[in-house]
Amino acid sequence: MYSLSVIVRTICDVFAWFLAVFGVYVIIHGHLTPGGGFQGGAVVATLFAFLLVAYGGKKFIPFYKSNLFSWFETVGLLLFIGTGLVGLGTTFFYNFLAGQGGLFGSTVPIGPNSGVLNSSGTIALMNMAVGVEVIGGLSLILYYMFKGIRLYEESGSEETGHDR
Amino acid sequence: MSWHVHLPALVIAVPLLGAFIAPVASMLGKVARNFWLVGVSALTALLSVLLWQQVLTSGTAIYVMGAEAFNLSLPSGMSLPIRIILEVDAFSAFMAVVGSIAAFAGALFSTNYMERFSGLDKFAALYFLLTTGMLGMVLTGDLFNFFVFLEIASVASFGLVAFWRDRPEAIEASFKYMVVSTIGAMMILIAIAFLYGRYNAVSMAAVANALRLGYAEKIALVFLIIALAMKCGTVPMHMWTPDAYTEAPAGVTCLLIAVSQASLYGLFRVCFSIYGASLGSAVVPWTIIILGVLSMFIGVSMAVVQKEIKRLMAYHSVSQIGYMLLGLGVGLLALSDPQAMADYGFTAMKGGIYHLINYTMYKGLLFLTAGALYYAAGSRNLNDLGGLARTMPYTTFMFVIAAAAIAGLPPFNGFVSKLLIYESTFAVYPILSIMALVTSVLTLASFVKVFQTAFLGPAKAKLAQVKEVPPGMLLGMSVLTIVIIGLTLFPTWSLSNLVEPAAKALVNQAGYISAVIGGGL
Amino acid sequence: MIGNLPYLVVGIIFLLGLYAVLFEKNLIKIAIGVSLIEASANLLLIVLGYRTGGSIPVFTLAGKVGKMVLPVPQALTLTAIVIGLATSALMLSLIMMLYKHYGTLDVREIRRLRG
Amino acid sequence: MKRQVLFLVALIIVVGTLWGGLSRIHQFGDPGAAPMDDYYLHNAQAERSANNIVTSIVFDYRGFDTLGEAAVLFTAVCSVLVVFRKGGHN
Amino acid sequence: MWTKVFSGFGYWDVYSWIIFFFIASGLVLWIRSMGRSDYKKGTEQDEIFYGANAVPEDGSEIQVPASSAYWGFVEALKGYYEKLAEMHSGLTNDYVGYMVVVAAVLVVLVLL
Repeated sequence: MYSLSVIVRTICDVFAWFLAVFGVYVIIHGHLTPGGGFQGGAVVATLFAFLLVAYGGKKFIPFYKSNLFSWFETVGLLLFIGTGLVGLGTTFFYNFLAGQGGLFGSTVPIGPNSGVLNSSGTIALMNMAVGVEVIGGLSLILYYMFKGIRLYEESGSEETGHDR
Repeated sequence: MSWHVHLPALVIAVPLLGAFIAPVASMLGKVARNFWLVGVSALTALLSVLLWQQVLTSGTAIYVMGAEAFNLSLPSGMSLPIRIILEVDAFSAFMAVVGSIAAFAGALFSTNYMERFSGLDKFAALYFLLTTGMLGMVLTGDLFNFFVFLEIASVASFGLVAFWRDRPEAIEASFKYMVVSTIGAMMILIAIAFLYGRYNAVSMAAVANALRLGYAEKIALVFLIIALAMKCGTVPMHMWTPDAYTEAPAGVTCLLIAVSQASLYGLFRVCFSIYGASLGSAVVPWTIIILGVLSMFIGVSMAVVQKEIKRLMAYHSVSQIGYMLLGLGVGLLALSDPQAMADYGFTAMKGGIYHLINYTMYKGLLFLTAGALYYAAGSRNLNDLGGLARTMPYTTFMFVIAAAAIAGLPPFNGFVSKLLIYESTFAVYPILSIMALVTSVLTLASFVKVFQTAFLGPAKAKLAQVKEVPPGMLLGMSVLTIVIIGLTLFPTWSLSNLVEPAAKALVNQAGYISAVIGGGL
Repeated sequence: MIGNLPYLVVGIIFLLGLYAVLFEKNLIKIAIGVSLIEASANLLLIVLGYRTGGSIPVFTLAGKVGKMVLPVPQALTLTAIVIGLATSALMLSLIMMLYKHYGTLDVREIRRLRG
Repeated sequence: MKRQVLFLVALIIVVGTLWGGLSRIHQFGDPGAAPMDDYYLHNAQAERSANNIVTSIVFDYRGFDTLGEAAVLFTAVCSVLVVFRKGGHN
Repeated sequence: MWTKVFSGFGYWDVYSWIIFFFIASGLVLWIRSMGRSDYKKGTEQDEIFYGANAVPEDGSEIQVPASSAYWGFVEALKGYYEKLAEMHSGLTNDYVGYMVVVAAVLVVLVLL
């Protein structure tokens, strides 16, 4: 894939930031507005598809740090299951923060309200964990599937398996 | 509140945590990765055995995810559970023990078997995820949660079947398995949507409590039965089985066996616990029996003509699935009248469930020995092998034990379960047990062929430098061998402690429902 | 009957997907068929949860709250969509590898495993 | 070719019966009594103080499903990395 | 007896089988010990008799390959195996198609 024209790249430069900010907004407000970790993570991950299409592989692959994003994925998953395991004092996945005051602990008035960001306990925490994980996972899938296209030019690998 | 009440959650959470940490542990080097792979599998097996003991002593264990108390299945003023409930009766605990033992043996085997491959950090993660999916399938009491764990197991097995991605056959087998299995999973999801739309519940016990057999329920039943029978490789939906079992690495194949047993568990959980008494007519039991007989005969007759060792064994796994379908189908046929259940039904179910653990053990051992042959001799084609009994004595010994067990030769455990199935199905229809006997004879014939061509015969010049396989693989095989010999020498103990509680729990639909609906605080 | 039009749409999407899987010879078209079946299952879940005149089950800045649609099918569908995404990504990767190995996308050519 | 005809007939039978079953679940737009969903709609905000009922179901009441879902995504990523991995020993 | 597995019609007892096995093997060894004892290693007595021909070095010439084992069985059931072979065509469409066929049959049976 080659990079597209300067118009496309300029528009990509401008809108990439909007994409990122919007995705992070969707992740953080997951317990208040429609959306959540998966949706926001997917929005942020489209940013990489955006860059890949606009700039082409030659510029994108050096820019992309795959180790960093596999760390994103692992850290998100560990935060997610860790939040569940902390609840083991009561039960697995017990929401030990909701309504306790403190972090994400404030309560909301019943019925329609304007929303309190610091509410809903572990739900917001898990939203962020899943968002981080989805950012890492989907962008890794994009990156490796793009690199998979290049496998056609390369020769087969030198792995032998069990042949003697 | 002791920590034992958390066992159902821990059995699933430990391998999942192991999967998430596996890429990190692999950065510390080869030894750390192998230690992590074996250690977490051993811990999972230990937890499963503890869970099984707890269930045997204190009845069906339920665990409500995220509630204020682990057994608060119904919140105040509700008649339906609103949270995901893990419901572990004796059958689930039995399946968890069987699967985790197979997973432990496969992990031990893979430490040496996989060392010629790259990307082993991903292998460890996928292996743990496959274990997690299997254990979640057998432990959960929630229909949609069952679907999620089925998908975890399926996607992990796609990745593992395609692990040697330089072989075109591996990618092809993985793709075919993926297409069939994804469509089956979507049929399960549509059936779950039917049941949810009818009863506004996705908990198995709640659905079973409210179920009245109507048109929509019949469609859901058919979709569930077809998809789960496909997942455990029943003729004529078995075509993916030889491909996937042949192309997967041997340690993974040993675990795929247990995963197919988990699908079988789902099939009988649906038939016995969810529909159960309201199943009404004898159409579904007879369908399961006929599918079982077809699987037995067509699977074994395809196996006789194979000349690739793992493919031959894969067709045998198709035919062995038929025995369990036959035994448990006869039990399902006798479910409605207590007299028939007392006469032959319960014996048939005992035979089927006992054959389930026997099958998992010796078939896993057979696939491990096939992998050992492949590792040592570098070929899976029986025409190229020969005279290996001189150079690989331990592998030969374990292969002989496993082959005798699968062929139903006394005194091995396969004979006991097959005996129970023969004599109970003879009471229903003599032709059924005659088919089972013929299948057993053909099984013995094909394994005599494998033994003669691979292990006996004159030494070949091409295989002169073949050595016995490394100790890790021998340990992995010997775990299953020890289990087989134990089941052989103590059939009474295993029948009364392992099998009979599982069979009783399977026929006891009211107990399964009341553990969630009637129970709680 | 016309009130049940969404169910009809679910059935049509399921039919199209299963037809593509059964009778198309191109791997990409088979993958499209599998995705169509997933879409029909998700649509069925969503359709089952609809209440006439219901609003979304979110309280933030909601006006006067009348009826709300059932929330559980939306949660289940969210899970099912992510699972479908995962399987689609893996299936397309496998198709790429198959094309690399076999040099074709025709199912009739990709049958080394048979008998 | 006769196999294709068999498949076509089977496909028509399956989808036809599926249509019949779909219209028998319940009338569109009228789920009737939905105790489980009404419990969420009435109590979730008070119990978990989250305005978005769907998110409170996804991450709290059915959080275990979401863990499995994240595991499926992780599994798919691992599988894609396995399929496209570089060769050679490590 | 706690060692017996009752199957409704008869029973299975592994320990009596093992005892009988040892008795039978003892008998076999006793009969074998009454055979001729003038066997000497290294003489022509332990050479392979290969139809008065020279025994080839590599064993792969004299071993029956696995693909020709049970040739008569397969030949006798030729029609059956041809049907099975054309049923196991590696087509992905058929893999799904048989599932749909079984689903259709079972739907018709259950709904009737």
